[in-house]
Amino acid sequence: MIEQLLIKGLSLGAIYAMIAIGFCLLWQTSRLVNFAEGEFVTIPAFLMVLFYSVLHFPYPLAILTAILLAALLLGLVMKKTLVDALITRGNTPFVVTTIALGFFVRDFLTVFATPEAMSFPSMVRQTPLHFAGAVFSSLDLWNILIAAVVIIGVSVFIRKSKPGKALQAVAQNREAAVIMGIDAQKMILLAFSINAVLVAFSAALAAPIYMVKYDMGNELGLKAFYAAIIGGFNQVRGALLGGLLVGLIETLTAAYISTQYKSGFVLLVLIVVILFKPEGLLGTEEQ
Amino acid sequence: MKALQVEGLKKSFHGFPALRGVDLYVNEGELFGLIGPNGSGKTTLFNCVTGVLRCSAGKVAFKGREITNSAPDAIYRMGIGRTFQLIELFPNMTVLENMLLAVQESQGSMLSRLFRIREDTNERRALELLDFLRISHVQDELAKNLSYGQQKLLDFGMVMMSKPDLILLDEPTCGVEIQMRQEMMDHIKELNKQGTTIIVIEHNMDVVMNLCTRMVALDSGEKIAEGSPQEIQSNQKVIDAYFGEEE
Amino acid sequence: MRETNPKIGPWTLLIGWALALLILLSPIVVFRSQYLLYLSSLTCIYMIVASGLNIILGYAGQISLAQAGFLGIGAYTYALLGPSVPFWVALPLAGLVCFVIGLGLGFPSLRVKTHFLAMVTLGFTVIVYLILVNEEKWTGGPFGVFNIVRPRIGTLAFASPSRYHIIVALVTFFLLLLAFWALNSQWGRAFKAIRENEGRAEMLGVNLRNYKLMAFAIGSAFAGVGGALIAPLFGYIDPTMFALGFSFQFLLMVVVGGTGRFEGPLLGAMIVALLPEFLRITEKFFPVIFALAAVLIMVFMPKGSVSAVDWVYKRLTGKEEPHLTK
Amino acid sequence: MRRLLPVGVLAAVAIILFWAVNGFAQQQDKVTIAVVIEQSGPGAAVGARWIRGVQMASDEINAAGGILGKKIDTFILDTKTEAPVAVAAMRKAIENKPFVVMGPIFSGSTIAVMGLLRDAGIPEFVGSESPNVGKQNIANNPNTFLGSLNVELSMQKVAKWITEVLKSKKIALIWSNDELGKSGREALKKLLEPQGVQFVTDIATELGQSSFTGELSRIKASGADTLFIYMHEEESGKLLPQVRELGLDKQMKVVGHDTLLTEDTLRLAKDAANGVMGHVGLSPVAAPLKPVADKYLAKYQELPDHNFYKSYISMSLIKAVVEQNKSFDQQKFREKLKNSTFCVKNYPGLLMDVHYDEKGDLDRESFLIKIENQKQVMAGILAPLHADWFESCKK
Repeated sequence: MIEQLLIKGLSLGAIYAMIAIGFCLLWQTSRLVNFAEGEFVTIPAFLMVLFYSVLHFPYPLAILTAILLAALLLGLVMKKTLVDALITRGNTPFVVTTIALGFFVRDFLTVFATPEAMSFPSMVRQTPLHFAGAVFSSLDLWNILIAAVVIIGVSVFIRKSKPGKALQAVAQNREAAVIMGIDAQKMILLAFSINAVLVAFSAALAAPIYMVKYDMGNELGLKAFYAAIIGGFNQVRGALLGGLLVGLIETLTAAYISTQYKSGFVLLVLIVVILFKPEGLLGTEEQ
Repeated sequence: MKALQVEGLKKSFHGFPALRGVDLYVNEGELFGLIGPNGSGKTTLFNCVTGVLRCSAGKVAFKGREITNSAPDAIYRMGIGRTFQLIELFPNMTVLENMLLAVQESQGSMLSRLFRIREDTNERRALELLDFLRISHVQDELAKNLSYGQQKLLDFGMVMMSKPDLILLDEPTCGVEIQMRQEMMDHIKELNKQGTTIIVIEHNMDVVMNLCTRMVALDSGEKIAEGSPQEIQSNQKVIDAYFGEEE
Repeated sequence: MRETNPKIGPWTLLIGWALALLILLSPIVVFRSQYLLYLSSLTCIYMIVASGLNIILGYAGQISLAQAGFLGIGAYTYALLGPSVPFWVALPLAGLVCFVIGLGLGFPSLRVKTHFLAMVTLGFTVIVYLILVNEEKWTGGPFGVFNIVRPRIGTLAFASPSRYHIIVALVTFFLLLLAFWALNSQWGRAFKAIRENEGRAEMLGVNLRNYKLMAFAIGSAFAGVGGALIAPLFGYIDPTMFALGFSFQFLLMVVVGGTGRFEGPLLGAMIVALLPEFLRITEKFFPVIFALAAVLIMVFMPKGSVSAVDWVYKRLTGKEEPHLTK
Repeated sequence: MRRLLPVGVLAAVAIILFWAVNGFAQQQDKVTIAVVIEQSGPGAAVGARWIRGVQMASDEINAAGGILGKKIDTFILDTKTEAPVAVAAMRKAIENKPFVVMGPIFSGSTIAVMGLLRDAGIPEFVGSESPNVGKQNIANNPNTFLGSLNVELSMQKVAKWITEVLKSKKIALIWSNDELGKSGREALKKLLEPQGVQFVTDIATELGQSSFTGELSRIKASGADTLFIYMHEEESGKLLPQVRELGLDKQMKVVGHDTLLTEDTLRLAKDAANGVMGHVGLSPVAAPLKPVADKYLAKYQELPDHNFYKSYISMSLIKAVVEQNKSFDQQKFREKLKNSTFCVKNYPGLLMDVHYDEKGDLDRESFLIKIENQKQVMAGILAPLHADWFESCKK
């Protein structure tokens, strides 16, 4: 039993991790926290349904278009509008604004799209796999795989590529980076775009399990947020760890401790971390 | 009895020492100067004395009473006020409010503050001070609308509000235009004559020289000289430290 | 723009508050419609809760997503004490309970800020919800509590919507007056100082711990009283009424109205509770419009929609509108 | 821009005030029926079907000359699936003096508003299946009438089926931790435990929950012979594929009630739903309900769910009662409905014989449904709980 719990927990955690890493990039570059991150997952999910189920694009094309469109919408448009308008006023106004933005997206989709949940096919055929007494779906391995690829891709991009290095520089010391002639604004835009791609991918992975619905983001966004905080806001690897942890915690709690207080248990862990190690398990202190 | 007594004060950030065991004392009613090149630890010393930073080691005593690592608000209420190198005001509160806030916490209990102890006396004093600093005409402006010089003066006025026995001034004249600078120095002298002990951090040598009676020079966290302005001026170490900085 | 902050004379204040009381009570005579009376009572309650949040967010500058949780605690305290305990005991008790819990919830605010604090308070609301749902033997679980009676003081019953609105209006008036008093006292100044520049405030002798905790406690207590008023208004409560979304709504109320302005949350509450009624044609779209408006207001009018009122005032009188709190 | 914005706000306010109009004109030659229902929020989907039921029925009735010659005139108010809004909407509805109110569906809203209607003396038909609705009704003077069997009554039938047909000994129960799931769970336990049926696992799930691995692993380990699912459509739709994935459907019988077998669930669960069995109060594949289902299908390109039938049948019932009374007196309406049986042979619109008791709860036939290639298939008919009540209709 434990094996499959672990695998399931990881495959969930992988999805959370991808979103959580998005959080971190935003925070590192812009010192902003996006409370609409959940809706940032919902939007590409709806786009996928639009392209695949309504406009009948071929599956891969639908996913691709959705991801690109998401990157444009949640990256460029977001940066040029809300971020530019609010970044000078610090984090709290942005938090409140994105909360409002979340409301807007949800209400908009209920009224103009549909209030009902829609199913969306997974990237791979779901065949049950048996391994050491554990039963799980090919989908789980696929989730872990994709997430791993994407995450590694992102971190390699950050470490090796020129813009990636610049991004890091901004993340570590904004002022210094700016003096070194790095365009912080460009980097923020870059971060938002990467974030958009990450959430779009996670949407593709989450859709088959979560179903595409206007409020699918609520849970995802929160869990990813827990993950980012638990793991450490200023460390990509922290977010990764956090994501996996949250996935495991909720699965194992449900199995062994309490189903009724499941979501409460994750929260307790979160609050303990916030109060006793605000920088997160792998995070580093910020001055 | 000494107004301020600092013994073997050490402070390091992430293992990097900013103060390496500084000893100094300030007499009652003295106008004391603290000089040294950038990064020599002057402001760090202020922060340790006012409780903003925890000292790694050493003792700080105010009028013989040990105050090492007490809370900033407690230390302020004991009667140590300070101004800041970079201005630290309450931008969206009016000048008068800024002034009144500086004194309210030193009077009455928290509960009594809820029941609005009458502030006429404070207000009168605030207005007097603003007059004395020649900024009473902007008393109802929001602090953020003041000019840099006016903000410096307000900062200075706030310190005087609660009649502290010891005032720490962090570069009071830095960034202030010349005639304003002269005014500032007159204010400081005036205040000192009224019997307040004052410690001034100053970069500008001539300012300290004509202000202070006794001073200490710091360099990279260590006391390198102590004495009258003349002694300091002629002290080789000090000269090196400053030239060293200029190179 | 060079803002100043003119003072308000005592007589203007007196008249102003008298007027406010009249306005709060007016629905009793103005509205025949039970429905509009109900809406007015609801608006008043929203005003209370939002004003509470405004003390925490707008004045002390600490974000809180716990209002829904406290609203729930207040409502359940009142509902579970039941008819056995007289109204004028149950009401303050609900407030007191939340005051104490609020003190506790204030402690995280001493360690963490902005999004961390948001998460802690959010967690609080979720956990309250879970307890309400799962501890069935005390709370009635998902079935909620039925037949919550409206107060009767002595032989006088306040059952009818108009009668009950009298109570709601009076309590609202009293609490707003209380908030006004506190915010204009030296506490209000200390709160604002903490919001503006925490470090400097501390170096001017402001005891951050006490003031932050007080801000949280008062704000939460307001939500608690609001809950105690809302329970008999509905006559029935269940946990879903106090879920997280409600906290966000109160946050938006304050922001849309005007953060850190006394009249802000009052305006915000009216917009949320009353506007949809007048926007009959767009009823279905109101949530969308409102959310969008909230975003736009955050971007274009950081001071909230009260700044529109200020603008009008300035156009009419040519003077700056005096702020209600110093 | 900053200059213009306040102007815009002012303009908006002006327009709003201009729109401020109250109340609906009430014509004499019409009978007003208020529909207070979930149009937005989590209940939007079921609410939409309820509205369709009302509209289809009233169109047909009006086409056939209305009730006692009066045309039905309906207006709809949204509860946003929030009890406070429901109360507000209901007060507004009451002010337009409707003859009957249809809705709401969610139990929280239902219980929150039923007191108002009782005081106003306006009868209502609700979609809620909560046993508490009946309990809140003043005994012997019910004002709120359910559109289908309440959970406790349904569970009586289900329990009978489980013990006598399925012969389950060990049941694993998974329910949504809200009014719906919990009332079902309690009813079921109360009925089955005395009969020596064991509840080996008893698992609560959250609304909107998506991953059930932890829960299902428990069930897998529990060695139950039957898995009883009592969750909302959406969650059931997410759960079933995961049930299949773990191979639970091979290991034990997967059964449920209403929500597990409706179109919404099937749409989400796809082929994972195949083989699931359960009890359904009102099913589009049941012979008496089929014709209406076809009409619905033609109109909306989908099969109706039980909420559609609840409102559709209730509307016909209103006609039936009024025509028996020959008057629109609401007190008489209540009296007539209480403790009486209405037969399809007299009122075809009812689709099935139905009986209301003194608590406003109804009793009627219901159905056993099996899911085969993602469609409901009739697996049997469950007789009413009180056969004697329906004698009159037989002859």
